[in-house]
Amino acid sequence: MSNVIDYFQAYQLVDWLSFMISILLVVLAFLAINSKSLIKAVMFISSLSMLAVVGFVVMKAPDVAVTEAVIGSGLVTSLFVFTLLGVGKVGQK
Amino acid sequence: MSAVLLIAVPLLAAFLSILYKKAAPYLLLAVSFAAVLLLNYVDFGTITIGGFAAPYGISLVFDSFSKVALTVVNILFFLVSIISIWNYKKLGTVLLVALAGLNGLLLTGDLFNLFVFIEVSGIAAYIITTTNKKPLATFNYLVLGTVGSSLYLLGLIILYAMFGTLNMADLSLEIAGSGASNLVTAFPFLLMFIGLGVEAKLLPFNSWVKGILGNSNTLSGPMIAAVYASAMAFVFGRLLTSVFVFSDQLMLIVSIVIIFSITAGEAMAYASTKAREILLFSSIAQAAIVVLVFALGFTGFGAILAAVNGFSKLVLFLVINHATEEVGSDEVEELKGIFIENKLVGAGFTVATLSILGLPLFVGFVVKMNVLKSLFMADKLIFPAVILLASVVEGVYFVKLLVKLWYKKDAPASVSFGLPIAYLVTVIAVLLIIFGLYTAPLTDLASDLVNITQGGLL
Amino acid sequence: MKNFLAFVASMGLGVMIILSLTSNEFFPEFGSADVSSRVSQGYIDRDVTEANVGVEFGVSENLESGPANIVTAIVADYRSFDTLGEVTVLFVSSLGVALLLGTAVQGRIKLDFRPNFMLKVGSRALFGIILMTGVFIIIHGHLTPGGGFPGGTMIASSILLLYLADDQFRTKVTSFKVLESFAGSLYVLIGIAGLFIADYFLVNFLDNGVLGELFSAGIVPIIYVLIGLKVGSEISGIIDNFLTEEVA
Amino acid sequence: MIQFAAIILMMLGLYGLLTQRNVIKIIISLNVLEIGLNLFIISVGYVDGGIAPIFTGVASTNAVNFVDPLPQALVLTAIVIGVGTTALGLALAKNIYQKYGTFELDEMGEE
Repeated sequence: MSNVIDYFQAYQLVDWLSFMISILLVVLAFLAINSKSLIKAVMFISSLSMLAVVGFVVMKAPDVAVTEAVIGSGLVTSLFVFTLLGVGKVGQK
Repeated sequence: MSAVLLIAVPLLAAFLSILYKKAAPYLLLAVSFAAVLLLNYVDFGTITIGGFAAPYGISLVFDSFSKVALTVVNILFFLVSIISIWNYKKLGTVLLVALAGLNGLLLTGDLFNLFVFIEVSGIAAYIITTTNKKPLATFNYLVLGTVGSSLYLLGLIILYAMFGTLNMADLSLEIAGSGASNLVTAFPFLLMFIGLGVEAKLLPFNSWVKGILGNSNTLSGPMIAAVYASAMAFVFGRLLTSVFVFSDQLMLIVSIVIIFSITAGEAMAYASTKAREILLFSSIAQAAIVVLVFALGFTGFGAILAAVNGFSKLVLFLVINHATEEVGSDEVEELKGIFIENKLVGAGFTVATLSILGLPLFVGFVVKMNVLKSLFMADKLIFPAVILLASVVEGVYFVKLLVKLWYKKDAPASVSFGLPIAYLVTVIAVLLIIFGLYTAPLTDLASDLVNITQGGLL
Repeated sequence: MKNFLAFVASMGLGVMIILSLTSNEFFPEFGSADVSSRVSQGYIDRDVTEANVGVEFGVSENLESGPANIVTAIVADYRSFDTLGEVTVLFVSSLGVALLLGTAVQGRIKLDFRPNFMLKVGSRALFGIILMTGVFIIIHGHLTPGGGFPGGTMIASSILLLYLADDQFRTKVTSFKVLESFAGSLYVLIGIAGLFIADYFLVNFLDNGVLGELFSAGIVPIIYVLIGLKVGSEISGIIDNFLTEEVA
Repeated sequence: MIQFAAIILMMLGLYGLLTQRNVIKIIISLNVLEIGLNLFIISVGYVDGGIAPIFTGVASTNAVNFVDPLPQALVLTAIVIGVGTTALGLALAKNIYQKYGTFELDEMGEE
């Protein structure tokens, strides 16, 4: 047990950040996959992708972060929303 | 001529063809015909792209193996396009991209570049299969294909993390030089094998095949079953002979997957009553046999088997899909007697089936005979047993199919095959017989390929 | 129950992967990757074709590859062929979307709200700003994070803004086609030109300049501009196809 | 830590693919899988205390402890390819909806 405590005491701010990101990533992914409403799932995947951007920045990959923010989070989400708009599913279930 | 033009020119043509859509089919035919013609003038060797040498930049490898592969795939591609493009003119640009992607698959010597080309040709394939008008089947294919390529990418990244390189030749050197046990590399290799297995129709990763080929038309059927399947077989051959090093445990898993694919494919083909399904299940088994031959180390015969299967399947799928389109059903009972009025096409179809079966007098026999002989000599008795058993089952259902297609009672289904199909089928059948009788060039080629690939990539 | 089993199975697989990676002595632990033993060191030192002379920002001149951004150097120079393939993927998928969703008579999807005056004016103003940002990102792709792909997508998103703010708006699709075709063909043609000038496909045949300056890196900024234009027009095409439907 | 989360994310995507019976949700699962894969690829190149791979006034020579730039370049490619497949998948989903009137695989009847 003391091992575990030592392990966490050695954590610095960035480590805590990455720890939080990891937990949130898994939770958001679970929500995105299991939510019943399609539009909510789309919003969850959008925030998952935004969180992944933070992960990329923490891992010192600014190029990937910019690309994922614009393409993964922005464009993909809008394509999902347009698909749902096109079949009139937004706002329902 | 540099081999990179085989990729660059189709791409250029594809980009230009969207300006004037009507020209796309003609551009496609011109480019693919030029590719077939100019293949003989391509210089052997490693082509460095951007001037950065092998492990750093991307390199393309043009050796005898890729030459055979490119020749087979380009000829098949040209034949399929010239016969089937006229009903699907909209797809001209997509087919140009597919040609570039397939040539890239066969040429590249870089693992990540291979992933890019898998995606290029894969997305082109998804679009080609949308002509089946079964969006659900295409969607299934897309999901499975994407998962497969993701697994391949995962495996390749683990390899990169371990050995720090993406080049195939460099990677196999690094693996050999690092003293890593086969167990260490087993996991990434397994991931890559599964990823490619999705595209190469290996069970249990191939649930897309039924939806795609079971509803195929004269373009998508031959394109996926003949062109893409033989291209993937050659890619497998390249990776299995020059990159993958299988440990005993991994070999066991791989063999089980392959043998499972063969037996399940043959069993389902035996049980099926639809002509297209018989062909597709049998093509699953055929693909698995080709992969097995490569995995056992017979590069030369594997390549020839893949080539022969490609041509035979082109004939089978073309004929059956054309007949299905005219009759409106692919139940064997409805197709009874279609060859009575088309004796020439029927003869060609029969020759192609018998060649796949591996009967004497046909090309398939030469390859199967040699593989079996080498296997018996290597004391690996389980594999020849499986291959022979598969051939027997194949014999039963193919002969049943042939009898029904030739059989006449009162009103045979009437199908008129156009002149191009009849002509093509006849030529391929004649070639299958000629090379079946005159086997020297094939065995020479096979030993040639073995020599090349034993030294690894150029 | 079936879901739970699938969950347990996939999590078990995940744990298996983690265990097999951590027990693998060749797989570096997270954070301890040894860059110097990988090919990447060559991209950092710029010593693939030339001797290692050291790289210094703002000083080094005419290195084998000019971009100050190492990722750009890989994407648009060392492994430019991958990027060509990647542009092709986007190209063919935009073609596929057009084939699947394109119909003879097209009209806009009906939105539930009517855009008011402020929204229209505001979006016109924002359109310019986003467009400029996109262009800036593309042009500075070899110096700062970003480049052709995010920049091109930003250009497309500025057009998307016009779509959302004005329900009468439809782009001239044909002009996009011309732009797309032009940019793609030019990319391949630059590659083929390299084949004739220096015997290598996609070789960097222009002067590389001083590391870190705006006018440096040879053909890399040109390629990034082409990629940006192509990606922008392709994604605009995709968005256009998603936002139109058949008019009865 | 993020590396393990990335693997778990991939497996969650796989779980979604196995259990979801809705076309849109399947594409979402595919996206989760791709995000996890991208995070994993980047994590493979991370170096503790490393610097983002760009020559700047601060990190000005090649002696600086940069993180591995190659995985980042690969992810850039992978992201764009992912968008391509997602767009195509969504277009297919729209076609499926037009044909069957639903996104649920179980409600489509035959096939």
